Amino acid sequence: MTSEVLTILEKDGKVQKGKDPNLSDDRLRLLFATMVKARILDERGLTLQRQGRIGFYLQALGQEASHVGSAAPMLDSDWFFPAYRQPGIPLLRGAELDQIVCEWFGHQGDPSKGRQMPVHYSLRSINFVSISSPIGTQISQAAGAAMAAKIRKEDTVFMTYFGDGGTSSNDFHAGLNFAAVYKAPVVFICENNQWAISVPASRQTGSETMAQKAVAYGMPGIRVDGNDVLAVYRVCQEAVDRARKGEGPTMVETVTYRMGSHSSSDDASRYRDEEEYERWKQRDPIVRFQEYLARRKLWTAEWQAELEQEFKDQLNAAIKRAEAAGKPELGSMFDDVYLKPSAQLLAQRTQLQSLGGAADEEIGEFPL
Amino acid sequence: MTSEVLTILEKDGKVQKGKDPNLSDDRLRLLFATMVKARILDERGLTLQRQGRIGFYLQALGQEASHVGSAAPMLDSDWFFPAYRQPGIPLLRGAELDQIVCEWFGHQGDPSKGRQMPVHYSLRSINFVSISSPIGTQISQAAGAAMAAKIRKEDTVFMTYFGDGGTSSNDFHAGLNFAAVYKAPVVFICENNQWAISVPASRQTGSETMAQKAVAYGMPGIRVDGNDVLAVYRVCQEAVDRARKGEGPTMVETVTYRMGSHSSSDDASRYRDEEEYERWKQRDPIVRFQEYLARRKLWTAEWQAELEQEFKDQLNAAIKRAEAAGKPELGSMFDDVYLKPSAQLLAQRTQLQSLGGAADEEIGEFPL
Amino acid sequence: MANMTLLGAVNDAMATEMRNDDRVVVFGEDVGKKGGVFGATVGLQDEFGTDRCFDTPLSECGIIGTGIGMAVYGMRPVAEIQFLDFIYPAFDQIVSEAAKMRYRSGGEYTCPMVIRSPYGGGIRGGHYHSQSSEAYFCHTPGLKVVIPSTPADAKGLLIASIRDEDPVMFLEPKRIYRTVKGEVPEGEHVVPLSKGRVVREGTDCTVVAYGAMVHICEQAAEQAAKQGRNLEIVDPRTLVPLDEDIILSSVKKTGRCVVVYEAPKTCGYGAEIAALIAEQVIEYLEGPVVRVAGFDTPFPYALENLYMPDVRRILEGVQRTFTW
Amino acid sequence: MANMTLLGAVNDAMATEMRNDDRVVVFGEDVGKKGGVFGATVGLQDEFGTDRCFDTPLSECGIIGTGIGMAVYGMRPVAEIQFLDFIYPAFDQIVSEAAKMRYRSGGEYTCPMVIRSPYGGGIRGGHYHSQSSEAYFCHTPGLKVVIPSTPADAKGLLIASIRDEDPVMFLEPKRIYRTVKGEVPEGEHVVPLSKGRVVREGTDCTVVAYGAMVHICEQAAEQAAKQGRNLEIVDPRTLVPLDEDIILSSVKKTGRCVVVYEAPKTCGYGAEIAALIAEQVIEYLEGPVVRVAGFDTPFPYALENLYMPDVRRILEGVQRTFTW
Ligand SMILES: Cc1ncc(C[n+]2csc(CCOP(=O)(O)OP(=O)(O)O)c2C)c(N)n1
Ligand SMILES: Cc1ncc(C[n+]2csc(CCOP(=O)(O)OP(=O)(O)O)c2C)c(N)n1
Ligand SMILES: [Mg+2]
Ligand SMILES: [Mg+2]
Repeated sequence: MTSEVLTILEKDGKVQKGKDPNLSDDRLRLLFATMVKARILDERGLTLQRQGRIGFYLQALGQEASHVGSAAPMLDSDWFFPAYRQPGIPLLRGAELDQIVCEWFGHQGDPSKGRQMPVHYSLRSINFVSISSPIGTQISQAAGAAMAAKIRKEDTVFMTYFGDGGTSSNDFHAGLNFAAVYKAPVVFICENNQWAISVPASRQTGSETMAQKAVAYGMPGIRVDGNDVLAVYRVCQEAVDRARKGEGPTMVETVTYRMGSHSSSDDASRYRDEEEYERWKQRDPIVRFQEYLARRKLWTAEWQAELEQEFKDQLNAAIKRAEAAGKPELGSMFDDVYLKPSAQLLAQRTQLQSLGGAADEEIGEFPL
Repeated sequence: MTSEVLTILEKDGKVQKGKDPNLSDDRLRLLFATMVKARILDERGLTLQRQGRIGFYLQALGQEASHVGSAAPMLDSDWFFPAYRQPGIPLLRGAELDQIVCEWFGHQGDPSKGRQMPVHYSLRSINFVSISSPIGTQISQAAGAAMAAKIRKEDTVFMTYFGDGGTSSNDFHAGLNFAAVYKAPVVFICENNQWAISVPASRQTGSETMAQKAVAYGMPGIRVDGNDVLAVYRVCQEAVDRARKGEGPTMVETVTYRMGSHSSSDDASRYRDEEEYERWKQRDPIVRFQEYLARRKLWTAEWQAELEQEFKDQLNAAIKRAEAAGKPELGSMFDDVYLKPSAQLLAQRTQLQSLGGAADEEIGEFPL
Repeated sequence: MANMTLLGAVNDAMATEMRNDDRVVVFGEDVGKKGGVFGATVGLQDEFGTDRCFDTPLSECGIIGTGIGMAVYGMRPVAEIQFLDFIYPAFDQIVSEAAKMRYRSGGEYTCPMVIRSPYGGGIRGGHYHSQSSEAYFCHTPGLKVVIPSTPADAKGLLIASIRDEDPVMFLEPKRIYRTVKGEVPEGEHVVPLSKGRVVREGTDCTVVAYGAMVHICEQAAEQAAKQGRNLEIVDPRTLVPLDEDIILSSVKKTGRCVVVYEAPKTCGYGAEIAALIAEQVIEYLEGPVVRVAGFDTPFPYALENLYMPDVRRILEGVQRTFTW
Repeated sequence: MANMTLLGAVNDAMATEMRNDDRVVVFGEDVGKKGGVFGATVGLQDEFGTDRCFDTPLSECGIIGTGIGMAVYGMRPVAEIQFLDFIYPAFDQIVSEAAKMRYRSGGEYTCPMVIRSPYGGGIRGGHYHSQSSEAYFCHTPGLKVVIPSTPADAKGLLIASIRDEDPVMFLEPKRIYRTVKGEVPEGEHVVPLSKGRVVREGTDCTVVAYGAMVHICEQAAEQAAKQGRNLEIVDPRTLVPLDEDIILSSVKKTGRCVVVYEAPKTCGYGAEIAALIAEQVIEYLEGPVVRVAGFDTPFPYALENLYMPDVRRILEGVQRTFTW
């Protein structure tokens, strides 16, 4: 066990010798483009919230390398049990932008039919399991899905995400324990962004690192520089391979930083120092990766400007469509409780429909 | 971190040089006598269950050194949050035998008023907090009580017990985490008796030892031969001292063996080998301790026979009284839900009383 | 047909569905070699191997959390919780996750999972081995709640539950695991969910009961009959979604209703039945709707017999419906 | 007297009791420097230090488990659960431990603890920041359940809860945290538990409501009054142990009753009220007992306004009590 952090990207885009995962040029550019898009998505999301057009938003600012780098080694047939701070994964895997944006509005076109707060995606087309708010619950679910794949002798690999705060949850303990006992093909990604809303990682646990928690379960625990997309990729590629080969689970701690507030409801300046932010800004994962790419002549300012513009255009168009799509119709509220609505649900739907229209706007007078 | 196990008592009552905790003769004899009494208590308890005189029993057979040795360094003012397999602690601390035995019967004289199954004691007189059945819940409670003592600047130390199975519980994770974060004065004793009912420790967790789970919380985790009362005493004395000095929690794994079935409802022969039992029988904690005492001329067969007889007599007398004491009266069922019974409880009590007597025996005809 | 205990029928149902559908896996604490603390899973590991029937670490949270993952991935997990009293470490996974997976994902992901657990008093299990907390689950949209009272129903309802596309809490009245026997169809046997059963026809007062209480109510009905009172007993079998009609039409006929349940009275499932009646068919009532239930205390050990509804208390309840 | 929001009153109650009794400690996620996600604990860490008001790791299980330990040891812990939707990881500690500590130990050990949590819909919190699960706790003997609807009650009831010798679930209707203001006595102010309040007197129909729903019912009553229907609104304030008399005597007077609650209808707290009426005062009823509640679905996001009882639905419910 060590508290050492694997870093590959050094100052000015240099790399540590012998550690480069040697990705193809296309792959490198894809990772970069995805990180840039994720940041744009986050920017627009928060803006829409500030404009009062959507009800809530939550950014992954500064954590783009951590989640894009870890997700990249996964095959299309592999599954994610995400937390709420991995917007780059849907972008990386080519999910439809309309589905994402409709979810923000809770409007028609949202695969989850307006049932959840913004950024709680469900994207079955890319094996991205419905996000839920309760912290940690996805961890043991991912372990279980991996147990199932193993029982069925399928070689699917599972990856699940959680924060430093998430390591304190019941499901962290249960999920890692079960995964290790059954040697399930799952990779646990702890994105240690140093904060759980206002609680610093140092008050979250008495352990020096999150990775060392893996010792409790007898599984490898690896610490990696979460703002270094190459290092994250490398470590996760190894973990995914290990899982696929039947060698069991791995926990990876990506050491990173939440550069924004927790969410649109939070104001980090109430509880943390500007200075800490400034320190981490020096390690911005997009800038570091860009320097590396530039050094390898894989990046130009024009290329980036172009991909940004293209993505912004797509996004704007999607937002326009989503905003216009309107809320799900009243009756849909009673669907999907069960495969078929119960008699009770049918009666309740009829009763609500008989009142007519939405109470949404002004509440009319009910004749007594 | 090491999987080494501290042992002091070697073959034929010899001790490892320099490791003897150097207890006084009286103290040594007290520990031995307590272990012997605990075994007698367990014998009688199971017999009463087999005779159909009490409803359930659960023994600590083979684990006497583990719990008596760990509890012994605690001061009278210190607190226990026990599991259900530490009968020696009440005996060591001089709890009233009548209270213990009345609890078995659920009869008047039981401090918990016949509300729990046998062996779920509550013994406030010795700071022995009410035992509950749900596995692990005492662990975070002990951490909390220790946090409270620290906040109040009192120097009470807390000790809590759980099994190998208990390490998988939610409260193990939460309790150790909180204790470490707040540096609370608590000692966590994991009695690893190799089995959780029919599930072996090797299927309970992927970790090689239970002690290494302490690493996850940044606290010391120590492994000790749980059938060696001197080794257990020594390790726990250090842990208690550390807690009292404000240096925070410790987890101790006592490596021991459940020599009987899980409880009177279980039959271990269905799922485990006789041979394993025979191996552990060679390490019987009472025999090993006796050899040591004999070597030091602190033990004679007559002394043991005498103390056994004396305890059996006391126990028989207590059983006689307890059996005769009878069930708690009907109305008491409604007490202690709250400090004062609610209007609803009063009404329910009246209603039940108006039906008269106990439905216990034959149910009479109710006039319509 | 075979004569079986309720416990045997539960075992038979699992074996039948495991033969029938290789997505079905059974797991929980001590369900493997030991065959469960009550023996409900005896023989399953031998027949289906350790991949299909396996022991878990001591974590209900993990049992249900991993079970949900299996279900989402396409299995048909059947999880055993050793006693219903010990289900609470998994409560978050059940109410926040299993119950809401289909809804919150707009139907993209589903959770066809059965959670089996022995529940209820009557075995001298005391404080923590006797509780009846069905109402918690009944108040959780997205869950179905099923409680059998006979061996044939136990088998047929459990098979239906395993085949259901949604999560089902299958609660087994442990008090009658071995005491109630009956004929059970061999092989495939399905009793549809959300259909109640009239246990005994009668004209004077409807008694709604489920689980072990059905049998106590039958005793009460026999005694009442001797005194000229004709009770109709209705067993909903599926508590949620409820077969309201079978209850409402019985009450319309008798004009009276007693609901019997072991759980603490306040906010128990019987409150739902009473509320339903008060809302839907109050105009037919000729007396108060009476609840005969456990008291509003934790479950006691020594006085268990007094705590649980017995014939006396049921008859007294019936009597109250006649005297307002 | 000071004019305060309900949120301010909650804060004031804690500060008052912390000054008054040094056994009172306040803890939970983000309650320290940040002062809580809603601001309920703002200023407490500054005034009382990090020993008396402190942040915890992200574990509700740990918050309640350690809180119980503190209470057993003699403190007066006040634990904040950030949203009631997130309380379930601690459900085992609450229902198996806090609720049963006094009973199972024969009174040797007690658990005088307050668990505060914002609950309910109306803030666009969606699926997991809006639920009303009071019924789970009401069905758990050993717990008390308190829900204020005004700033003065919030302060007085919270102080009474902290002083109570038993565990209290103190649920705060977050929808009206800032929207409802009122005069609140300064310093010591105690509103006794288990005493309801007649919010508005009326003669035609009793409306039972608590939390945010009280205010929607007041709007409904005003509208009804314009149409000549005189509603009596009763707020039980303490759900368990309930002040039955205040409800029963109101229903005896009006002969009609509607119960309004945000939670899913089935097995919700309103079922208890309806059952109570059907059992105790059915002979006074002139119409069905109607429940106006959330639907039997998980809490939706986009259609939240339709999910929660509104004036329309309340009036429709009142209307049903007149037309059977
Ligand atoms: C069980 C539970 N408790 C509390 C919350 C409220 N909450 C939402 S996010 C959060 C902090 C999470 O921190 P971390 O796990 O580090 O993830 P991060 O937000 O930093 O990515 C909290 C306390 C919740 N969602 N679920
Ligand atoms: C939460 C919970 N789940 C299941 C049980 C049933 N049960 C009682 S004891 C036991 C095994 C405990 O094993 P361990 O923790 O190793 O303690 P030991 O009995 O070996 O001393 C189980 C599964 C329980 N009491 N509580
Ligand atoms: Mg974080
Ligand atoms: Mg054990």
